[in-house]
Amino acid sequence: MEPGLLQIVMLVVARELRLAVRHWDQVVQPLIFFVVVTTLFPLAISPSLSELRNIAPGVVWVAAMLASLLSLESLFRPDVEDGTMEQWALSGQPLALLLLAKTVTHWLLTGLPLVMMAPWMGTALGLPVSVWPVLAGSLALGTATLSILGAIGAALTVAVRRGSVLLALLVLPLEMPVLIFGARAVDLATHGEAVAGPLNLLAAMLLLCLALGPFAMSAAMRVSME
Amino acid sequence: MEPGLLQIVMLVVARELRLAVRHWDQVVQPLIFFVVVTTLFPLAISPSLSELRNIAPGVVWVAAMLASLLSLESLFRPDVEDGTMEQWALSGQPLALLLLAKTVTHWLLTGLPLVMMAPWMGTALGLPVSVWPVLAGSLALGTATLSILGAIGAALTVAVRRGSVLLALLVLPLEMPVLIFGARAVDLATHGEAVAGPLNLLAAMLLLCLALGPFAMSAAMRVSME
Amino acid sequence: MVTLAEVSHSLSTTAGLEVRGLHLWRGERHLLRAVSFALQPGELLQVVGPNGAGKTSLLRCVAGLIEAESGEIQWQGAALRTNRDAFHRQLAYLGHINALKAELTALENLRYSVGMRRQVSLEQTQATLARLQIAHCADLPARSLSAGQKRRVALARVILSGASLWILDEPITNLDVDGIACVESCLAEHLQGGGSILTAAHQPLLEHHPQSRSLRLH
Amino acid sequence: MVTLAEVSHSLSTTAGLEVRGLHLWRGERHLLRAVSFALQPGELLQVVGPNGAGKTSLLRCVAGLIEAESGEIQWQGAALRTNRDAFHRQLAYLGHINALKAELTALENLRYSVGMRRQVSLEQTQATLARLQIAHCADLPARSLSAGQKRRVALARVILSGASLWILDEPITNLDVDGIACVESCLAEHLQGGGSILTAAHQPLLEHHPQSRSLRLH
Amino acid sequence: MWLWFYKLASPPYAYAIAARWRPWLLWSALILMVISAYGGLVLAPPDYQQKDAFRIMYVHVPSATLSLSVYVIMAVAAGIGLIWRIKLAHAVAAACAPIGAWFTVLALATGSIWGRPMWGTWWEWDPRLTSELIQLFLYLGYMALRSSFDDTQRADRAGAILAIVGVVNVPIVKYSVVWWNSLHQGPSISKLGAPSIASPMLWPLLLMMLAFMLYFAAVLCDRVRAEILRRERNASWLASVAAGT
Ligand code: HEM
Ligand SMILES: Nc1ncnc2c1ncn2[C@@H]1O[C@H](COP(=O)(O)OP(=O)(O)OP(=O)(O)O)[C@@H](O)[C@H]1O
Ligand SMILES: Nc1ncnc2c1ncn2[C@@H]1O[C@H](COP(=O)(O)OP(=O)(O)OP(=O)(O)O)[C@@H](O)[C@H]1O
Ligand SMILES: [Mg+2]
Ligand SMILES: [Mg+2]
Repeated sequence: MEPGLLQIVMLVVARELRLAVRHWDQVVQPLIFFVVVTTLFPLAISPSLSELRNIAPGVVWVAAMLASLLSLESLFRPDVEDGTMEQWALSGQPLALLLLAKTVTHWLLTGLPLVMMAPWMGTALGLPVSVWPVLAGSLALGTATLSILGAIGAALTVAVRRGSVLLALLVLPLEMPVLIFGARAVDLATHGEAVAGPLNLLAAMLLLCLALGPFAMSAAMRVSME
Repeated sequence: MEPGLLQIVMLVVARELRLAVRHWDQVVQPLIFFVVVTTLFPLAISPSLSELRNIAPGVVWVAAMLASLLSLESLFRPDVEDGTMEQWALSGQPLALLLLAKTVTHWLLTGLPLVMMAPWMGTALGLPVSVWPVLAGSLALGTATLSILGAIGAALTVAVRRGSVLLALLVLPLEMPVLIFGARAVDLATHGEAVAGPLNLLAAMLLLCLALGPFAMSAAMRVSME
Repeated sequence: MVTLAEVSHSLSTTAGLEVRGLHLWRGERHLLRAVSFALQPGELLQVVGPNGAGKTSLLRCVAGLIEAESGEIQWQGAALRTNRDAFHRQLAYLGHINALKAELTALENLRYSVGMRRQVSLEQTQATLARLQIAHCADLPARSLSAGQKRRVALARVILSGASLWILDEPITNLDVDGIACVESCLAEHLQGGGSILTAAHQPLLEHHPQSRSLRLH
Repeated sequence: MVTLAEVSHSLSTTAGLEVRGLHLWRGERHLLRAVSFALQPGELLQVVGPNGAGKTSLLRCVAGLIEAESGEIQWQGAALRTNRDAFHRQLAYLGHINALKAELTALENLRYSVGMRRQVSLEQTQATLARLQIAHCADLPARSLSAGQKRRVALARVILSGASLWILDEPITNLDVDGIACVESCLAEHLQGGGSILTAAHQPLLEHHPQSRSLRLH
Repeated sequence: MWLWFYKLASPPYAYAIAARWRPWLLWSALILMVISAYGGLVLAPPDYQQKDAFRIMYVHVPSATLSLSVYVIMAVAAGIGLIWRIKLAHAVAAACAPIGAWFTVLALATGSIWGRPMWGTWWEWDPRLTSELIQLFLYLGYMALRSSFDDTQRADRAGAILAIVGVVNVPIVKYSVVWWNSLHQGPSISKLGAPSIASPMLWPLLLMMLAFMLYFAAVLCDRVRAEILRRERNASWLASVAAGT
């Protein structure tokens, strides 16, 4: 009668999806934020495409990173505040697994659409169509890594009121390597050079995060809840 | 025996300062966020100063805007969640005034340090020392306007869980004119041209916001609390 | 022991509240159907009814936190809509949540919330805390207070506010037996001083008080 | 009416909890001083004491949410530290807050929280809600429930969890008289089925039950 | 006068009126559209500069104009609802948003299709274009804010505040071509008295503009009816309407 691990994971995923359906607007918000932030730059810097093209990879990446960061801020907070997380911690199930399932669902709902939107924004900033695969691929690997790193930070800062800035502070330095290699890959692709190096590095970081992240999350969460 | 309006305002300010002292880390967070974001760009884009110089005004402004936005998200939320705001609404004092006092204190605590930090960041990105006054002046006018606009958005979204992205979505479009004129002023100053035009516009926007903003805030807050 | 008469300042003498034909829908439910009552100075009206009957909704409606679909609320002869600020200045509301800032100590919480309404000295505040048996918690941050201690601090705010109309939603939640007795004595004193009280609770408060009535919601 | 025996599945028979010499400091306060007790299957232990005595702290300690400075907690003969997950799988905890997600309906809340522990059918869930007299609230979002209705949903979670040890912190907060009677009958049934209960409350629960004892904190 | 106003603002009356007007509006819009399409696409001579590319103007200009005026209508309706507490006004505002957003999308799409032959790019960060994009974000923000409340009344009032605050963007879009030097066409038909556009091109444009407005009114009637239905679903007058039909 006791549910297996797979069932538990499915339950968490089902719950997230239900919440997402009830608040579909909150699911599209990171996407729209991403679009809005990328449009800020041409306004603040210069409207000419030839100038924009040079900074486009960086701008898209920074915008994706901030969108991911903002949406992660409230990844666990509602659950902690209303006591659900306490119940999870007392459920006798591996907390790391529950948190990972929640994070992955969150990425599927918010990160993936962002990845699919990015090529269009890149084009609007003057990137050639040929870099689409690299842009999308690097962002897919990168935002997934960012989600896990962000989730660790969110778990750490969830006990702190007004934690969003603290979260940014903790997580941004960790995320810098992702940003650097991601933007580098797109930049290389723009100039028609080989991109395997940075992409492999991104993949390696993602695997590392997947392997160790969940334990860090659950440890951080237990500390936050005490 | 009943306190006058000035006393009420002083009380709100004193309370904010007390809370800020208790959580000084949260006060410096927007500042650090600002610094971190401005340093992200050289990493993501290109480390050469001559290239950076062109985009520096835009980058500093976008970073300031995002820092202000992030810190405003939680301007009213804690007070609403723990019931303080309900008590304010029932205090028989003008809610618009109370909210304005809170917003202004918040700006003094987080916006002003950012304004004073900005010239250093600008210099690090290659801006000449001669633009310091314009950079600081435009940011002072601009971030104050952003604070009021952001406070209206925060009051609107405070009842919504995970409101931070919604807030960004609502407020960023409204803030774009500030960004455009702010960055324009700095850009003009970099090229040694006259900056009175955009600065005057920024000042006019600030006055408009100061005059009408508090009423929008209090109306929004009453809706959110129902 | 301080008496409440010292603490709460001169109450206005025509503190009449009158509610007529209040209707309120919540979602699909017609929650309040033509609720009417009057509350004179010196009276306590206790709204009773099972869970979900609409007690909280009624209290919030009267306090002006939610708007009723139809019906009239009058305070001292004038419609509430027209003199909301004046009404609020004479009203102290305590809801299901305590409205305490977790980071601030009990004393600071009281200073900033009561200060919005009138000036009270530190001694008065401390005396009220002592009366509610939480003098030793005065300098603890609200975060580390127990559930009952938090409730008492919130009650202290009501007492110190000097308002003539108290609206209290289950004021004795989480309180121990001593605490309940103590709150009842505070309520009785407020009535004696000419104040009026509207409460909701599942346990009768001031059951044998001559001025205490109850209103049943279904 | 469902009986709890149907709902809660086979309870392990050696559900003994033993606490020995528990010490806990909170800030400067030495809150729990050498608290010891044992709880056998079929027993209810009610922790009593004035506000701030440390009831909540004791309950959270036993549940494993905070760590005690010294002292030992044993579950079925083994130290809690070493078999925490197994212990948690047999534990249902209800704190001062209800752990309901405001956006989800009562039924959904129960589905996702109980589902973590065991599979229950929709009928079982609805029957439990009916038993707690909130069948009509099943499809309302938790946000729009009244304080007492929320508490009942949280209690339904405990009942449905099928855990053998219930730790309940003031379970009857915000409940009306009917609600209290109903909760008491649920508790009695759980005891009869061999479960054990640790509670804190200011009002005696199951006062005349033969297996009910109390532990006083000062 | 006031009596009439209140009568119009009562849901049953508005529901009936909207039902009565809708077919007239819709049909006249369609007829006008056909006439002006014929005028614009067949009768008007090709432009000496733009060849046939200018003909997209007949979609672009009306939808761009409406994207702005619908926002103003929405903000005014929201303001009326907020101040006089008229539910119908809120319903109108709520109904306006998706239509306005759609016109904005249309203006952006046709504009960038037009821009491709004219300026050589699909998109340029020009003040007019950018502020029109912001306009779209404002519509989206309004809808997102509304949908994040589950209580219609609160959604109404919160949305109203946002709509009113956001109205500042409309003059920015409108006058962006005047205030900044822009790639985009300056005002050419709105110059009073002396339109700087040849009349065989002009009259189909004006007719098309009218057709778009009528079309907007027809869709608005539909959406307002739907809003009223949703809001008043348990009102007694609706039951009698349903029984009658
Ligand atoms: C994505 C690109 C474009 C956008 C977002 C856009 C947007 C707008 C807007 C907002 C208006 C204002 C309507 C009003 O004042 O009521 C407008 C009008 C107009 N647009 Fe565009 N436009 C775009 C591209 C173009 C292009 C490429 C052309 C032709 C070269 C063009 C020609 C016109 C003309 C002739 C008007 C009417 C001006 C008047 O008489 O007031 N637009 N457009
Ligand atoms: N959106 C909604 N849809 C349906 N019912 C609602 C909605 N919002 C509130 N309700 C109902 O309104 C009632 C709220 O009542 P209220 O909170 O005033 O009860 P109460 O008498 O204070 O109860 P308690 O004693 O539990 O505090 C509940 O029965 C709830 O189910
Ligand atoms: N950091 C701290 N410093 C000093 N005292 C503390 C601190 N944290 C908690 N306390 C004290 O510990 C006690 C907390 O007790 P607890 O919440 O367990 O009480 P309780 O018996 O559950 O009371 P109630 O009946 O009100 O719920 C309070 O007296 C509180 O003042
Ligand atoms: Mg209630
Ligand atoms: Mg307790």
